Amino acid sequence: MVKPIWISRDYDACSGCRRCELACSIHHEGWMWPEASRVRVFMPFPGLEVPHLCSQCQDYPCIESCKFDALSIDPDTDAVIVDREACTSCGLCITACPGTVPTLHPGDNKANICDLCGGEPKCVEVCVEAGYNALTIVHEEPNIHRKLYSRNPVDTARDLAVKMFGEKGLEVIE
Amino acid sequence: MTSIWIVRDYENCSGCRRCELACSFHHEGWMWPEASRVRVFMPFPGVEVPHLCAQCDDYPCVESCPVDALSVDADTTAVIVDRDACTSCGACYRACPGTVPFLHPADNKATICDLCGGDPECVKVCKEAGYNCLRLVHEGMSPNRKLFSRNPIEVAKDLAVKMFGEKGEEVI
Amino acid sequence: MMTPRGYAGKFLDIDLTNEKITNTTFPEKDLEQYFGGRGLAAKILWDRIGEKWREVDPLGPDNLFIALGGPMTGIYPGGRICISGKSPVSNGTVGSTASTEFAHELRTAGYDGVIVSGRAEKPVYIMVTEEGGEIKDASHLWGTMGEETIKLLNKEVTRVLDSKKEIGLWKEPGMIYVGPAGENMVRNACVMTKLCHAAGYGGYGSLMGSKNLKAIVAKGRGALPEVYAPEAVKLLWKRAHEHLIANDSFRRQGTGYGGWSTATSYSSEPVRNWQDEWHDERSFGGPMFETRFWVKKKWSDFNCTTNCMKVACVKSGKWKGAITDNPDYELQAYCGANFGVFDPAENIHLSALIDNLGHSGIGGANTMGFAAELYQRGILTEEDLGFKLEWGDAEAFDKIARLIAYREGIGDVLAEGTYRAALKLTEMKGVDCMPYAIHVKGIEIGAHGTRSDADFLAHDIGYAVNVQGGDHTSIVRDGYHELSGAVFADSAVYCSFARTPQELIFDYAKAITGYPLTIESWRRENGPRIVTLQKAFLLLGGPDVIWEPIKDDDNPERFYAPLPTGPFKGRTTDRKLVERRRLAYFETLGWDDRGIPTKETLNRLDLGYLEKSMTGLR
Amino acid sequence: MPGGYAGKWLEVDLSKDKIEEVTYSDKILEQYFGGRGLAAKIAWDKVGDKWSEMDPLAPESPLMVYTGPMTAIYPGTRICVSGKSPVSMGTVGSTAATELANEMKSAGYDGVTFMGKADKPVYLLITDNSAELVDASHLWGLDGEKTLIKLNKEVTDELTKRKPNVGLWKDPGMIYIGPAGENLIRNAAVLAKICHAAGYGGYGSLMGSKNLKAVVAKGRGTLPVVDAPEATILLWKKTHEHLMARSAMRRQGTGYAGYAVGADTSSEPIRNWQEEWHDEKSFGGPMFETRFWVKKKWADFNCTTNCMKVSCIKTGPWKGDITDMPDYELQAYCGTNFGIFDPEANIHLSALADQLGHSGINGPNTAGFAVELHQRGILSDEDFGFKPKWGDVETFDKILRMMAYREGIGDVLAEGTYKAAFLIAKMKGKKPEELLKYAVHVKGIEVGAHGTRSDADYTHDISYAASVQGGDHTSVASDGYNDMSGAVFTDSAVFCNFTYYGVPQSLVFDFAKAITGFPMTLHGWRSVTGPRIVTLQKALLMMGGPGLKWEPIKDDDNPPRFYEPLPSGPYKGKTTDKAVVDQKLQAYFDTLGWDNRGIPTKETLKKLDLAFLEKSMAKLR
Repeated sequence: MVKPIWISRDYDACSGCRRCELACSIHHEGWMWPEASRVRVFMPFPGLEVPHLCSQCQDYPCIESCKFDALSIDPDTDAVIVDREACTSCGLCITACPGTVPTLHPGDNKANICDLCGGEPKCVEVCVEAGYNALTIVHEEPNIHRKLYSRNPVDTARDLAVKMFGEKGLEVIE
Repeated sequence: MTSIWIVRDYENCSGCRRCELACSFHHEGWMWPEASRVRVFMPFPGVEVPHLCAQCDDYPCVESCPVDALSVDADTTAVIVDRDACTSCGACYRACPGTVPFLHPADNKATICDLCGGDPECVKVCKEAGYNCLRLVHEGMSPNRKLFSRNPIEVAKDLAVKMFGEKGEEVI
Repeated sequence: MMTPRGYAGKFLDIDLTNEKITNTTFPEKDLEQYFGGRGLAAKILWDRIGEKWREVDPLGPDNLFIALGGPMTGIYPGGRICISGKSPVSNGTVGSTASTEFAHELRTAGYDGVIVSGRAEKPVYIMVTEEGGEIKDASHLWGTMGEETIKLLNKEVTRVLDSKKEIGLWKEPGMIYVGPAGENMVRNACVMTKLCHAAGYGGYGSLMGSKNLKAIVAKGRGALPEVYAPEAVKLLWKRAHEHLIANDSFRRQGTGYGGWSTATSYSSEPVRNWQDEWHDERSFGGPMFETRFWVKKKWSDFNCTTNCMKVACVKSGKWKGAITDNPDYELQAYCGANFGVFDPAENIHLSALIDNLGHSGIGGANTMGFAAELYQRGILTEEDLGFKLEWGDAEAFDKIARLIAYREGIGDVLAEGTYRAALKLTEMKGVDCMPYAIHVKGIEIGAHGTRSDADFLAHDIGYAVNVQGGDHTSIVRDGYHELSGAVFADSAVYCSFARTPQELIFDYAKAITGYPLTIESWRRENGPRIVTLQKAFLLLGGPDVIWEPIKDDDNPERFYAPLPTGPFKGRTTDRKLVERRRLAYFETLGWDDRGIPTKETLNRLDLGYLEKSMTGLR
Repeated sequence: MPGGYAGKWLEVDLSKDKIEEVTYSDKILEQYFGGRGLAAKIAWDKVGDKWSEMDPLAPESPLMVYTGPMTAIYPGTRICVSGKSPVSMGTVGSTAATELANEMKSAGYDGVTFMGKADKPVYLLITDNSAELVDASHLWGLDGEKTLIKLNKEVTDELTKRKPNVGLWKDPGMIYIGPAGENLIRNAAVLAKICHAAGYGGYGSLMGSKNLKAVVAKGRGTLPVVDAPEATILLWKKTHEHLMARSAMRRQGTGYAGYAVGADTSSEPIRNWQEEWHDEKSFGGPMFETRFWVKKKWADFNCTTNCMKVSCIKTGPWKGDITDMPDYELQAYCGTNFGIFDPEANIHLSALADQLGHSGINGPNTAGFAVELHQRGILSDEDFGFKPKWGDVETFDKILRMMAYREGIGDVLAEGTYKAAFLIAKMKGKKPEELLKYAVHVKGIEVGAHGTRSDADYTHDISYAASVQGGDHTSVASDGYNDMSGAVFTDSAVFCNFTYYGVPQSLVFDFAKAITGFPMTLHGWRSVTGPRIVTLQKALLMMGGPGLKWEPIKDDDNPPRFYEPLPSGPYKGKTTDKAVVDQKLQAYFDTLGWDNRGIPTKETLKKLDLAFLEKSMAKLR
């Protein structure tokens, strides 16, 4: 049985290779499609690479916000599942998400959220395989910290910038 | 067996020093940090530097030994100490650009990493713990190795600046 | 005497007054009964001070400063040193432990511990090598902050060692030291190690300061002590590490994710001197520390793969250059939420500052929060302080920390610790300050509240009946289960975060020592013996404070006020439950209904030597 | 449309502010692929026989920014910039790693051809199936870092404004120029990602001449559909396995080479190639790594080689300087070539060259050349306005700035090493030869940081001498057959050659076949496609002009310095063998079906379907 899982992110370790996006889109779309990937690596300044994906907030504000019950929680993995038929592309889930993680799919314009590939996330597979371990799987009960990873990736990059570049980091993102 | 070498990725060292324990288990049969062929220097908290033989391509230690107590292992390219021949004169550690060899706390003989014959225990425990600070690579000799044979305090000074920025210049 | 397995076999006995250094040993029976660390220190204290306890000033030359390893130190993952002596804050004893390379360096130098008596004329430090101990001048170190102390001592000692014997490169020594707070005998100051590790509870920093002892450094080159069953220990060592390595959330988050979640989820974090225990400040979440400040995410002490530590460094802005660990949850709470400070950089700075001053990030910060509440209530004024001490003002807390460490102005009063400062300020101001003093038996309470009853650590009698007062690392449950926990870990001396199944730990202990010990025997005999001895000391107390049975075996008053906010709003600690469980606790340990050990218990635990003192109290 | 192509190209007339979509026939694509090959063909189509008369910096000079069919799908995303080179007068397929390439493809375009000149600074913004010119006056004059920071924000904000409801817009990809390009420094680079450059060819000045500050793209579509998707996905996985196994590259990048190439293979430029050996341990990889590398595995889109490492100076006067590693080329050219062996100074000068928009190879080559002229007494302190010294950071900091802003002697040096030699000779009343012996270039293109004298590096005898891209170390000639499936292929398929080496060539070609569906073979590339591209480039190079014509044979040679004996190190006394060069050059011509002066024969042109060149070549024969 699949247990609740979570994808841990170690921003410092991300190389920016974006194979996670390719693996994700190959799995979900059958082809390489970075913008349709459920994980997107933001890189507002070279060296600052921030994988951005659903962090499965304990209180799932996106699901709460959906007026059409198009979002639900996968009982096995804890992932947010999108019912693409029910989705009206209203964008409420996007606004409700503290990190603006969901996107409207560039193809069908439906809400696009990480579904953990049903328990074996492809992004993690390729990231671990490449020895980065920027994305790794954690088996643990939902916890309150997850919500804090749902954060605007540019804000995250601002913090990361200071850690990496010191004071210079304050200047590299406008 | 091809020539092997232990990569060191200083930032990844947690300072847990299991490498020392594993090394001394293997060579001494018991926990003995000071007899370990790898020693983790930590001149300032957070700045940890595993210090071990870097297998310089010109082996100055082997060259320096007046009694031929040191030799290069044909398989692994590790430096092997003939403890019977060693006179504890200290020529090897003085010749080493990083002062890596040291006199063993018990028999006072030159002590140098022998790569455990090809399967270094330090690497195993480091990897097992997910640090990957010490890793094994199979590759030919490189002049760069010699540059890892460096006084650990000097290494720590550089590392401190990378970690702490300007503050790093003050801490060691 | 035969060297018991797992022990280096000898202890250094140092009389600073007479500059006399001797080696000493203890009977095997003492070692089996008290193990090391917390237990053995208590026994040594009784043997050397005994019935004169009440008269001995903890900060006078008659007190002992004891730093002990235990049989498991360095061999079991998570090496620690245990500091003890008559506590300047509780007047009892505390087994106060800190992670430090000093512990195994001491043991590889051939010593299980150092017992320091008397008082040096001028500042000194003690250097321990295989050749024994040496008393060295520390005048040039006196007054230095922690960071500077480490740097100077590292260099100096390495040079001395090199001049004694050329071996190639000498690796740096292990050390424990005090900062300005300890030197100035700030009563709840810490014994520091490794920049940001502290033996905090008990106030042993001031004890070191009172002896003019700046530091003890050790460098050994021997193997760790031999053990009873080496092959078994090797296997258990591997097995133990497997458990630690599997502790993924500790390794990822340390305790540094606790500052937000403990408050938010459990509502048990000190906020503005415990006026609140709940907050939902996302700015204070773990990822905010991690992303911007954690420059090393897996950091550990000797022989530990738990990696609860993360090196944090502020790289920009006003507090640039502040370095500390995490901050771990306790300092996140006490130097953050407790000050109303919810900015990670400010929290890191205040934690690093208090560490550097050698003050306690829990105890000292508790006192600072206490002062801020007095300011809030108008009891302390801008005139008293010289500045405004508003919640959330990091600058102000920076100032008050320094005032206390250097005993300047009002700092001189606050330097007596929360309890004694409250007594004094009540007198000075004519207003009852005691309700705002969050301590138990003079020991400021760790950052885990009891009111929500949701915290994973502390409940009803957790602190109230604890022989180490507010010490959150040695929480009481029922007088039985916890005795194989902290009481054991502090006596075997290893880190309680090196978490493995208790069965494994006891097998480990047996394989090291060869003693026929069991979990049950620790819960029924060794543990109760140590705790009962500590309780006796605590009851004897003095000279300035003597705790009143029952009345002082209680939580601070604030813990009975309803929580004002958050998901557990209105909830509080149940006084009736405390009373009932307190009695049950006494009973389990064989103490009378006022918590005084009975004669039968003393006999059963081989503590007959206490009978005379306890009779006087019954 | 064959697989791997988005299927349309943009043609932007900057003078008329006009943007059109164009397509190319399957035959053209099969024959020229993309990038370097296709750019040469389109350049010919646009200019043709008038090539010799056209000033590369004139409005009618085309500028190509092309991907290839393998771009972004094969690991190691890259863009290829080309056109008539302001330094060689031929064409160079100048590539740089940048997200622009994959973003452009996702937006539905394979490339852009720029014509004309904008009347004020602009940038091109490409979005899904659409493109527009945007005013860039506010960006003109900005250094690389600031350009990137501002553009990132500005474009993201604009896209969010246009389409706010899709969630967060991810940052766009871009190439841009710095002050050096704007001020038409002839060998200036086109930059990307603060430290990536399409350096060879001087296309930074070509962009500058068009008032084009940047090209920015953000696409939301898929990467182009391929001919055999399942095979492509399997090959993609397999290729990454090869890349991930390259542990030395992943660990050290090329940043360990500044010491090793000097010490070991003795082929590193030192003080303008007066030496090629040093044993300065201060300059070793670990010294960079321990103190400066803040990210040790850094990659571009779809790459696991991780040859890059982010370096940052944390203290001192250059605090805040950020660059990649520096990679070997800049370690050498902004380090040893200046007589500088201090990692921190090297990082600073590399970052400075990047920020100014210089090519970190070519610009510093010119700077080194200038300082040698001073050493030889040809240039004086007064010419510089200060006393230039080897090993002095200030010296080179100043010269790089003076060049980028065309100040003082910098205005002359801004013409690139070769042209500057003539200008200075004239200034000083000397014969050009007296200066050209210190000019280390081949056909106007300054030589990369790999010497030929020790013969111990990968560059040998005719590597540069015969190359249609002159001193370009990424596209060296070997025998006119094996090299055709190397850089000529990767620059046309457009992916990084660091993701090419270490992967079996058969795998790469299977990958190309699976993507495009072209019935291509390794042999076909070596004997037909590659030679077609190179022969076309050669023709354009020989047509040259205006005011510059390369002389066959005489200019198909190494710089004079490469025939001086090495003065130091393990290879002391060794030098490039002129007899071998002569002999291999003839063999090279022969293999490619060029005559003994290196001019393509009529038969060859016909065989390669290049008959359109016959008229121009006939004139040269």
